[in-house]
Amino acid sequence: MNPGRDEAEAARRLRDTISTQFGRSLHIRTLDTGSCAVCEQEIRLLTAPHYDLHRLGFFFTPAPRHADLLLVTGPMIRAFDVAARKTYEAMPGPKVVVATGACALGGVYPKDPFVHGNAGEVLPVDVWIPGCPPSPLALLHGLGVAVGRLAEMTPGLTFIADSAAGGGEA
Amino acid sequence: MTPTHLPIPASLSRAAATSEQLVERLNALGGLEVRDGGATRGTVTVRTLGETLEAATHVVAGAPGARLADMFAGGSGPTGSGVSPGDRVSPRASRAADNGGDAPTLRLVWALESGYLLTETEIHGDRYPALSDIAPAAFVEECEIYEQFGIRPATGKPLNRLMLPPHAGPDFPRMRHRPARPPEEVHAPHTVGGQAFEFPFGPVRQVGVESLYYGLVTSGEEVVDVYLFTWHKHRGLEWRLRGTTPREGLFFAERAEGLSAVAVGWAVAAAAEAALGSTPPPAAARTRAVALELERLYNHAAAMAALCQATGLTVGQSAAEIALERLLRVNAASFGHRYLFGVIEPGGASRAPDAEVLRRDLPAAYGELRRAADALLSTNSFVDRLEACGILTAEQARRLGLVGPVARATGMATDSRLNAGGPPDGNPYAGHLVTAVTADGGDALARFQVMLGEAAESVRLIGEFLDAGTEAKSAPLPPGGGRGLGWAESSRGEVLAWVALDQDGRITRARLRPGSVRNWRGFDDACRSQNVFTDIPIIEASFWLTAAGLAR
Amino acid sequence: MNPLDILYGAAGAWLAAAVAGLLAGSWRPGLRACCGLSALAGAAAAAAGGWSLVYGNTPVVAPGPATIAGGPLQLQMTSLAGVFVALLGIVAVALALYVPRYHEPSRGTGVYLAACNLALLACLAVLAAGGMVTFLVAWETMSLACYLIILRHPRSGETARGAFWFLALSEIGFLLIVAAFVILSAKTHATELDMMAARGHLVPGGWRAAAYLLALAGFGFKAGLVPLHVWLPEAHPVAPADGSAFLSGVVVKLGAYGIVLFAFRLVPVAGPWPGLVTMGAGAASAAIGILYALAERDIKRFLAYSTIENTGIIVTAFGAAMVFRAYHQLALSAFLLIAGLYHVANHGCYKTLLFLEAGVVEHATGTRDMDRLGGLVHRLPRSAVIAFVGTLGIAALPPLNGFVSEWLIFQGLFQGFRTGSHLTAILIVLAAATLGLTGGLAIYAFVRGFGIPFLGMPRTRQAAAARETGQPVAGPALLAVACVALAVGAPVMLAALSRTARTVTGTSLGPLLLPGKLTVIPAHADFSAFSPTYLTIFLVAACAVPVLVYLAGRPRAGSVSVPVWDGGMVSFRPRMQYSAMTFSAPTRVTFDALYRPSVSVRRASDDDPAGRSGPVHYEAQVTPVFERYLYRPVVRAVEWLADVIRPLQSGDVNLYLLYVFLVILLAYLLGAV
Amino acid sequence: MPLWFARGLRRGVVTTRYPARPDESAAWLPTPPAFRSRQLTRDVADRMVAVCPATALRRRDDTLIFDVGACTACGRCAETAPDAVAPSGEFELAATARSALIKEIPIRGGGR
Repeated sequence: MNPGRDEAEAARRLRDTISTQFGRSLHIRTLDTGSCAVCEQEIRLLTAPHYDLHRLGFFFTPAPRHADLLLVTGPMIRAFDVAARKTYEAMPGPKVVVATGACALGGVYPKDPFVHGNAGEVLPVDVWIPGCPPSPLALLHGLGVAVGRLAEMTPGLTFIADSAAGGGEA
Repeated sequence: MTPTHLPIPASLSRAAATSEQLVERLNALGGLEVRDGGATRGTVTVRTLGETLEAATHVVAGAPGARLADMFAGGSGPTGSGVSPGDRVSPRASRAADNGGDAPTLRLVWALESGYLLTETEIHGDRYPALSDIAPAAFVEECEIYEQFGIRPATGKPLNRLMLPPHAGPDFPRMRHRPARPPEEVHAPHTVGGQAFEFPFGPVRQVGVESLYYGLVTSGEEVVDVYLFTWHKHRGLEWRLRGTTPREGLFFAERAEGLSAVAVGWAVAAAAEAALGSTPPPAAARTRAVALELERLYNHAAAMAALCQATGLTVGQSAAEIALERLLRVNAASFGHRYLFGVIEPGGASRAPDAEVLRRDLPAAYGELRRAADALLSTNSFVDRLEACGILTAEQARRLGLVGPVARATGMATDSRLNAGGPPDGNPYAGHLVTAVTADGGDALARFQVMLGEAAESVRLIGEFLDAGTEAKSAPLPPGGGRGLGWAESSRGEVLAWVALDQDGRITRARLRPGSVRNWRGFDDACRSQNVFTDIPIIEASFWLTAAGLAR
Repeated sequence: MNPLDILYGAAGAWLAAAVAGLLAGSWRPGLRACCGLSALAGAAAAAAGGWSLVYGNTPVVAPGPATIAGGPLQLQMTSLAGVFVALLGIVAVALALYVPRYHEPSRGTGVYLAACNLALLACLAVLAAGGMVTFLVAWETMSLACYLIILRHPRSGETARGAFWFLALSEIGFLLIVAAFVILSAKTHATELDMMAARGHLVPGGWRAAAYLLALAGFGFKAGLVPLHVWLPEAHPVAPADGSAFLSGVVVKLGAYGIVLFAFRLVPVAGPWPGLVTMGAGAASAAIGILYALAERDIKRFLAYSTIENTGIIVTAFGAAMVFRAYHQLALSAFLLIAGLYHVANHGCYKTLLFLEAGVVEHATGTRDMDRLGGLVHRLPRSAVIAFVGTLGIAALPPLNGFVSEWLIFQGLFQGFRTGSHLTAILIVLAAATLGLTGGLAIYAFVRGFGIPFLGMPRTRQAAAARETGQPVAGPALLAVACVALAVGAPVMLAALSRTARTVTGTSLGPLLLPGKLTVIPAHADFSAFSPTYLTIFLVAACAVPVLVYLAGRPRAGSVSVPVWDGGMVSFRPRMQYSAMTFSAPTRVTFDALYRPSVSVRRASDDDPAGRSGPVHYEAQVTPVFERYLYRPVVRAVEWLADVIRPLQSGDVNLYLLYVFLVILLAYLLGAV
Repeated sequence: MPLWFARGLRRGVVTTRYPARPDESAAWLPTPPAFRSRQLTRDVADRMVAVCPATALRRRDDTLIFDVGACTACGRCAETAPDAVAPSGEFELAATARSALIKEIPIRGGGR
């Protein structure tokens, strides 16, 4: 684990990035593509008092129209393709896709007729969070990484649709 | 809330009599009790003829206290024709094996007052008697068996779409490959006629919930019917388990319904143990029980948080989530995993709880839960929303074969921990007083109260098991093949698993039936019972089911 | 030269059109000629009607040796009738434009068109009648011609049933009207309407009331006042579209004409209560009509119930005018009369329009069931725009004409306090409140009436296959123009109507209008004022504001357009749209006591609660309260009576001879006494 | 509601300070294994590859390829070879490139 000072520095930078670039509100939409319901439980706990995601400026939104970040869980079931793509397309740019948990990273299910086996097969994933399930702490860390990625994608914060497409090749 | 104490010894003797009587009556119909290697261990197995299947089902369904727990089909014949010693099948080859030529065997698992009764019937042709007319609970399984095996009830009633996605072609993997008939011929037409319309909801729904499609058919005010689609969560787990060893298979089984990982894992492990005639060491069995009770405990806390969220009581949600997080941390501190994955292994348990941590932290965490619950029960705005919401009657629960808190909230004292079938050594609950907490409202409040009562029981049982001693120990599985039935009581109700192992100890057919599979069927009826839209999240939270468990 | 002279021409043209129709049979050019003549007649009638608004009443004439039912044919053109004649003319032109495309020439088309033209002629005769006998003969002719119109497709049982309801209730109404006329005629010793009016003071109070109530009931059958309305929802759906348009646009209005005729011309004031009764009947009809409309899926039945609502509004205005007259609030009385007449004109235009469009929809899709339509705005774009104008009008939304007349009626009713009687004031305010409820429900009903068939996705294959080519557009378009003109030209229209009101009530509403400023003041300058013209201009201009804002603030950078977020479903399906009945479910629940719905749910799982969710079917049938609890007992009684007297008709000659003998004996005895 | 307000005050703050400060609950989390290069032999590596249910391990010659992303931290490799594997204790693993999660561990424990 890194020394505390670096941590504090990292946290400060994270908060700064969120507050300056996203008006203190980065909105997250979750997408279950066939998880076993445990990743969902951990994501729900992010808003629980112990982790309180809101203190960092993150919020959950049920509408992908308002979302900046897509948190994908599960091995990307083939029957879910359409919904996954629709959700991604419904999000305005700039947007990041965060693959969450071992299933979404290709760990549990191999590629077969049921599943793509990897969130990256369908969506342009920007950040990968390992873990089965990733604990809320790991999720917090991953969201911090995602914010950095989002900030990279939007130099000078020009909200141009092309920049989303530019960020989509990962 | 009326706790029903069912001392195990008494029920044991009574149930044994029932089971014997049933077997006698089935034998009169041409049934044959199987005791040799072809039997499913862990249960009484009766082979019935295809011609008398209907009559046999009538006999068992009519027996007092009998409940259809599961129905499934298998590719191999009842005498183990699919398994021959020395015929080593590679996992992949076995998985892809086309069993289309074999006559599938239909197995019905009946839960009696104590112990399970399994009937098996070889089905020739593609039709079998419509058992859902006798035991309505069989309907889901009829749909599933059609999708996986291509055989269907003889009445030709339309079936629901369950797991096969609408676009699944003939080469979409199934348990038994057989070109699919045009689904519109078989699947119930999904239409809404007259003056109602379908309010579409999902599959991508609120944040942090599973993907699930509800079609709420409504006349504008009342909920007329609910269409429930989960095929976009079907991961083909039973298909995946073929050709794996029980240990490999357990890894997937735990992920069938991650919030019941211990219960599903235990059921599969117990089934494999039963198939091979081994029993886990008693201390390891107690380890399993501690893990199971911890799992039930955190699920009840999570259900409480979900209920608060559904009723819009954010402070209550926070209080419940504090309790939930503390319980999960107790799990992590004692077993090394917040959701207790990897605790169960075939033959025993791979990890032992840190008894000291449990004794120290669990009471505090449970105290948090208890205080939050007390505060909730004295909050009128919360209790009023739960009262008379999503009512199910005991009759409905019995007909639909509901399990777990949903069934117990209607007054049915069904709890598979009370079921003393199987080897007594492998049952850590034998010798402990297990209380089936019941309530008689049948509504969301009753379910909530049942959950609270069970949470208290879980804490007590954990203490007793720790006092009796726990250990991470496994009895190695003996070589050979066989069939076994295993079960465990998850927070959602009874989990059943049935496995057939070949001589190499590899799974040729595994059946997983998490509690969610049964209870989602009650969800439709609960939604219809004169509820309005805004009650549905409350009903969903009070059932606390997973789509993952239903779709597997 | 006076308006009557033009009307002779119109009548001649209609007669010629009727003959042409009869001769043409199913020969297309002949039918076209028939329609041409009819349009010509309509234009003439419209001109004459408009003129007579300005001209005032003509003297009664009895042209030549023509006699009718043994009496002289007496004709007169009044300013009051002018409003209706003008409406009749416009509707006739619209129908003539509509018919050639709507009716595919076939067996019976010629007869049907002949009946239509005869009915138009009869309506004109009713309005131009200067004497009692002329009026009654014309009235009965009109009823019979309408009966023929409804019976266009006599094969279906529903048609026969609808036509029979119409005829039966018409005849009962006719008897009541005859009775009313006979009372007046007997007491005033006159048959000319002018004479009757002039000698009105000779009628004793009780007879006045009796005559008025008989007339109210008699004309109420035609106007569709609840509970005398049952023929409307039965007859309208089965008649051809132009036939139902004519029934709703003109025939029903003649009922209102009759009520005004008796209330303001023939029967002198007999205290406030006849007015209150009229007003109450109107308000009740308005509310019940719109509530039943909300429970209807059949477009034409829906429109028929809406007609009941609108005549209710009109009759409420007339009733309130009577009440004010009884309290000597002559200005307000005249004002409400004007408002009511204005609503007559408005409703005649937009309801005719909507029925014609209902015909277009039925033609294009083969169904009138709203729950089988949907998405027609993309398939019938011109019809949709025209229907939208009509819908805005009938929903009384500014800037269209319905708003103007309803606003005027409300302004009149709100001044109920000027009667000086607390009870009356409260009753008038109650009527206003009922109309307020009605207005709100009407908007709701027409959001549904337009939205369900025209917006969204097609619910059936037939709706998806609808095409506009070959569908009549000109007729409804003319009426849409009329609707807009009635809205924008409201001050002019009101100026004309105030002349009518002066000829009827003798009160001049000098300061009512400020034509220079295009502003309307409801009778008393201290109450309120508004300008429909400016309102229209303002609203149209206001619509431009968002467009301008968008154009000014349009993002400079490129934008991406993606489909509507649907929760990740594979696709939206038509079954996921509001249906007509679910849209109105809140009223169905609120007014449960009126509807007494009987619900039937069919799930595939009904035989066993096994969670089988196959096709779901849900029906909520509204109990037809009036038919079941009012008419059915009457029908049963009549049938019972028929059973009882059947033995009289035994067919035995000896028995008949006995009857003759008994009658003669009775005559002798009576003569002896 | 006052009841809940009082409860909240009495309950105090439970919120973690992470990421500003480390959180002590992280110590109990299951974490992917860290491999001791010196204790690894090809044989040990093969046995670990065979038991890994998540197919997170592969061996290429004298390199053990470990996909942290696929790892479920089930601990079966540690059961197989307790000397060669220890929990890494590392949970902050999120990466912006999938390849960054794939580690190559040289096998140095002799090439039997």
